[in-house]
Amino acid sequence: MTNAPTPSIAAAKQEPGSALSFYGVWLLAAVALVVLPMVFSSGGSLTSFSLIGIAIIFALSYNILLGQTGLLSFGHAVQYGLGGFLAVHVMNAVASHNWPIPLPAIPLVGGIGGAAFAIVVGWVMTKRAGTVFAMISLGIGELVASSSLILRSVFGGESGITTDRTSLMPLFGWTFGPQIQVYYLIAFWVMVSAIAMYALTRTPLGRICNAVRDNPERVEFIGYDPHVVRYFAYMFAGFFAGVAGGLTAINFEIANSAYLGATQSGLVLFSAFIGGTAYFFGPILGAILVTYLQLGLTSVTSVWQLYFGIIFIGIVMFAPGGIAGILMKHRPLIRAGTLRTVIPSYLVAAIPTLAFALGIILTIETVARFSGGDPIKLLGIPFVATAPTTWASAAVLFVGGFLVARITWRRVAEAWDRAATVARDRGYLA
Amino acid sequence: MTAAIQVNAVEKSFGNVQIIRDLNLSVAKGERHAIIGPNGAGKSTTFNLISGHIKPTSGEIRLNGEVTSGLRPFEINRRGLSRSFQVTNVFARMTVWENVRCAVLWATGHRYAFWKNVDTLPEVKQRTAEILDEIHLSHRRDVPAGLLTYAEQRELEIGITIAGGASVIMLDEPTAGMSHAETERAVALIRRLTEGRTLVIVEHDMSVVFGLADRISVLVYGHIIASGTPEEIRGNPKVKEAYLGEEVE
Amino acid sequence: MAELIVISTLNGVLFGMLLFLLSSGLTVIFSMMGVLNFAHASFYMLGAFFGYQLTRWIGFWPALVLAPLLVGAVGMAVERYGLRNTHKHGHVAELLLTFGLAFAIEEIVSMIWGKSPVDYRVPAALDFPAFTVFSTNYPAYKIFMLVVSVVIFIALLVTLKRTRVGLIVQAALTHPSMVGHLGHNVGRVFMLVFGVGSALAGLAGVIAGPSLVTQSDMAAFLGPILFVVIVFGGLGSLPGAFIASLLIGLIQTFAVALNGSLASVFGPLDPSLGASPLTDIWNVTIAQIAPILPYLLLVLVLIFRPMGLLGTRES
Amino acid sequence: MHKLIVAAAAALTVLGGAASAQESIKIGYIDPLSGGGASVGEGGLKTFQYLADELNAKGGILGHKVEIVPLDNKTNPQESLVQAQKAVDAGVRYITQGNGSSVGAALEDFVTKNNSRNPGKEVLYFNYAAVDPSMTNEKCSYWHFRWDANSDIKMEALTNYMKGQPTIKKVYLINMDYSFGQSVRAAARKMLGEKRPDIQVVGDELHPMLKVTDFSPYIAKIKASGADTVVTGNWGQDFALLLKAAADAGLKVNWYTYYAGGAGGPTAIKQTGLENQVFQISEGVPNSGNKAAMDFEKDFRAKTGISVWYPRAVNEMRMFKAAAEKANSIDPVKVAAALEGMKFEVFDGGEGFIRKDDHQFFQPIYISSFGSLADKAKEPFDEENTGWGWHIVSKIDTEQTMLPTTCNMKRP
Repeated sequence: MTNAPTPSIAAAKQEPGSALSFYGVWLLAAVALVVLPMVFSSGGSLTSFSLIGIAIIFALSYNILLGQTGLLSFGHAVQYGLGGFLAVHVMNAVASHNWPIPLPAIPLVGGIGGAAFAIVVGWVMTKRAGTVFAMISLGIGELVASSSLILRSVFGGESGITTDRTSLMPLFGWTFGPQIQVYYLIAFWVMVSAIAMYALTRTPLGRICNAVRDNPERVEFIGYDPHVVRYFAYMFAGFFAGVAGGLTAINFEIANSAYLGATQSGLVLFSAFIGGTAYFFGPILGAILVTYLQLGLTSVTSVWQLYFGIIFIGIVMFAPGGIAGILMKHRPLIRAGTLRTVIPSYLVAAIPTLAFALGIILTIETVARFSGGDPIKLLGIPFVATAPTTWASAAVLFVGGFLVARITWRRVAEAWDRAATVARDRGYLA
Repeated sequence: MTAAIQVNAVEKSFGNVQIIRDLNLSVAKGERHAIIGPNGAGKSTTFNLISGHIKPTSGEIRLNGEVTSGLRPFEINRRGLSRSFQVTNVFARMTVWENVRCAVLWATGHRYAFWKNVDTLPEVKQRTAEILDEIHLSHRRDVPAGLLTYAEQRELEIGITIAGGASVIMLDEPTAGMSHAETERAVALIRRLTEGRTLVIVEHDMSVVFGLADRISVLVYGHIIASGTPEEIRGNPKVKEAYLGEEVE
Repeated sequence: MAELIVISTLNGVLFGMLLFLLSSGLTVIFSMMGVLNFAHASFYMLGAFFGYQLTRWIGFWPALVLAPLLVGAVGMAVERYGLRNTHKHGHVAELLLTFGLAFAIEEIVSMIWGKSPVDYRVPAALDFPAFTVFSTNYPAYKIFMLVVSVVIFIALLVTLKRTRVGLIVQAALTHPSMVGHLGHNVGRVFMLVFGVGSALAGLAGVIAGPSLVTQSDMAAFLGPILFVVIVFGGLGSLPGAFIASLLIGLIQTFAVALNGSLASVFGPLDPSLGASPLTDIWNVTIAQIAPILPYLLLVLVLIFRPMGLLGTRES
Repeated sequence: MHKLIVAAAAALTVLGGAASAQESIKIGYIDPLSGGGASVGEGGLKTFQYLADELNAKGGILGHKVEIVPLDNKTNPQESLVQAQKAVDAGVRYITQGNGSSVGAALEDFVTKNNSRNPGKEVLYFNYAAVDPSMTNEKCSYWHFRWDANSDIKMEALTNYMKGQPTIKKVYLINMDYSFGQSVRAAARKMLGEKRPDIQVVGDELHPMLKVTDFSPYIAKIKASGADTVVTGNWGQDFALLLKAAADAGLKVNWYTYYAGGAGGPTAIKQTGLENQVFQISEGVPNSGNKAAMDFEKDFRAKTGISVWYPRAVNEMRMFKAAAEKANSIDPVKVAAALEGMKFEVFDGGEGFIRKDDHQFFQPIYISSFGSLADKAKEPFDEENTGWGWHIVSKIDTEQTMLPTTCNMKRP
């Protein structure tokens, strides 16, 4: 919906040698997924990796709507949750009838659940884009989440429906009891889904989705019905959200109404946007970061929600292209070989910016823990919230960091302009 | 022989304001037809009616003999009519290449396909490359359309319009805002690209109109007051009256 | 029966007016700036907490004036230093900014005032039953809320229709881009409008705080319903929001008053059928689903009349 | 950007840092510490931390220090499972939780599965407030112990009291529409029907949970029904708003509640002026008259700034110590075996015990009413600085609270 002229997904294909690096990236991702649990083998990391994997699929599926087709949804968790519920019910049915369906096939069931809901409600929902779609998605989200508490026989009330993933038939001796096996199951589906969703962007439908995002009116005059295009996008997004929901159901062995709720819908919006919606890999970065923060931040500070809000506001204001946008901005500079002229200014700016960030953190924590709580540990230094020295440090870091950072960032901008001009002259930047 | 476009007694009102009154227009197949008229005469509205952007209040529009009034724009487009816009209307965040390619996809039968790799469709690739060549934008193929110069965007606009291979092409002020040299280039381009097709064009630049058109219709206050060859229009007193006002009396 | 109808109507009107008080600011902001302000309910919460704090320091009546002004100032700062920079990235970015802001405000409020409800009371001057209908008391404070809502409605309407700023707002509603070209200091007008909108939310907070629960999650509690009101009434339409507030208030109140379920109309299902979605639907009463009716309404309205009751544009 | 890195780095150290002192017993406290339920969750956390300090001051359990690990679950079952897994990964072998039966059910299922899949790494779940009866009936688990009376037990106690109150003639039930509210309503109807068939249930309302802003319409219905007594399991803002609407409309009835004493409840009662019209069913009352309990209360209030909401948490922690000492081990399997059937002198006096059949703790239950305190010496404790406090109206002995269970316990 924004008309900012950012290039869409990698046009890199036409360059010689890029095919190799293209497949290389996917291969590298696959290897990383396999190796990760061997490097970080603690139970905690396994749990985190599993959740991050699910979040990646969910965020990518959301980006089919927001990044690819320009549909802002406030109710994406509906498909995710319904996929999860269907998966749980099917797992229970499979277990009780001893059907020969192994656990790794269950996410597909979730996907079908998500897609089925999208097929049913999608046609009326996608009639219009923009605010109307956003508000309908909000309304549908609230409706389904509330109805799930009324239709107890299906959704099990607020306690939800539980299942036992080990009661399905084992596959190659794997029972999927241990978390490591579940991790590999999730990793497999992350790979499959990511490849499928990437492939989708390379199809005629995927391209037309982008056209609909950029200019739905014009699309009508090249033979396409934008409504049908949006409907398709909604279905695919629903399918992959359902896959993510199915995996969540396997991971937690429970599905409950919280899966469908606004929190879940908000989180996926956060992930996709923070990562950057203009590039395929953006939501992956966002999902990793947001899940990580969610897991980690809640244990270090009680006011994690405030940090979440501040990070989000910061991204919206200063980097609306998300992390991926920031990274990709540097690509022409790298190609033109002018990046090194910018790096020193970055390094200079990093110090006061870090000080400013520490100032914010110290200020927030001081307020939060003023009336009691553990001392604040920052870079290994303990600060006591009630001590005037802490207040002074916070103030110095905050104000000083801000003032100096502002100057250094101006320098960065200047260095950037110079580098970009050179890059433009060399033909790497339009 | 059926006309490419046949407009019969079309009326269009917005609220109480009647914009188009008893509009009758016939464009023969293979003809280059220009619509001229003073500002606010309803030229763009006529375009919007024919291309399905808005629906007529009453009357009938036929494309190659088939009734199209009441159809949606994409349905009309699929029946062989393609139009451009007065205000540049491209896919800003997509590259030039992708802009044109999107316009090729439906016509080459790929529709909503989600099982084909768009990069490996030979006829799509070939056709897109041809169009880019024709509109002289091959060297800009990987630039996002939003970053093109104005003249380049106008050329891209024409490229998107003709890419689907429609038999009837409608161009809404294709040279508006262009310099003299750019205009000449654009006219040559239009002439070449619409060879063997039906062309309907709205234009303010009279040199373009009289140089390009086989026939001209003059639209005043939502009504066609004259239709004919450029010579006939030049000599028509009603046209003079409309353009020159009371002075003729 | 007559008793229930009279009382439900009264309750519905009272609740509807509270909704209007809350949504008026949102509507004003949307009509001028096209921004769906997700943080609106957070400004309402700020109003309630400022009201509570100021009431303790200087009393309710000064707080009633001061707290909304403070909230308005916060809103203006948000517009000046946040939204204005985001504007160039489009409405989605603006909306997301307010989305993040809502998170931050909630946490800041709970950092300062804690997470438990605060003891914010109805001022003594208004703490008496105004009148009694069918032996049910109607507290004077609720009548006060009603009066304030109506006064605000009329004041806003007059401002929008009769004053110069109002004319600019009206123009912005139909021709958003023209206003800037006409040479108005759009920036300052925007800031002012956002300030006024926030102040209205703040006023709603000061007034609603004592009557509802003043707690750090009160924003999340009321947020979504406000969107229902303004979308249902037609985005940017003040009379639309007024009518929608009343309608939603009445619908919810009457739905609660009704005990009907499919089971009560057609008789209970055969128990041998067992538990199924059908039995769930069969036995649910209208009263049970009352609070989700607005969302149902929202979805239906958007499908069949996307511009809402009195709206003029779709997005 | 840099801020993100800092935060992520901070998070990394937390996730990776499982190493800790070997000797301490870590109890994972999984309850909301942010979001809507945070005010309740924080109260619980203070309680457990106070109790841990109390134990540690006396040398801990078998020489091991007790450490409470706060884990924020945002009242979300899914998040609770993440936190539980995180805790287990970090070496926590005991978890305790109370808010939300949906969370409780999820955790009960979690420990059951975890213990069957990871023998030698068993985890016990101590439940101090999730009261869904199914947790000690059809869904019961050997690894779950509940110190709070479940909602059916409380209703059994309450109806045993109401049986002797001839003034109660017409009862109105209003509850939140979720499993707890529904079990309150079902139990009330069944038990009242058995014990006082003459009492008329004139209304039976379920309203959506935490979604109602204005309870006036409900109050109008209660009024129209002519009820003299309302029974409700409402809590939090659904309780406060309900009372406010009742007071505004001038409704004069008696309120029998489960959670009037929860955070914000006393403030709401005082605000509405419903003196001695609001009753609560609980396993303990601050002004109980039991000296040890009242001394505890006094010190607790001084140190934490809140009153003892959870006498059952006191029972839980003290019994944990007793069981570990009885088993002479802090191994969860042995502690669980020791807890089964264990008898214990409860916080406010009198004997309670853990029933072996379903791991439900049974204890004396009190009906108390909220109002101004006449004798400050005998009843020194008010609530939330309102000046009002709880008086005991009736005590129901342990035997009077016993209900059969359908639990079919699977023992390891």
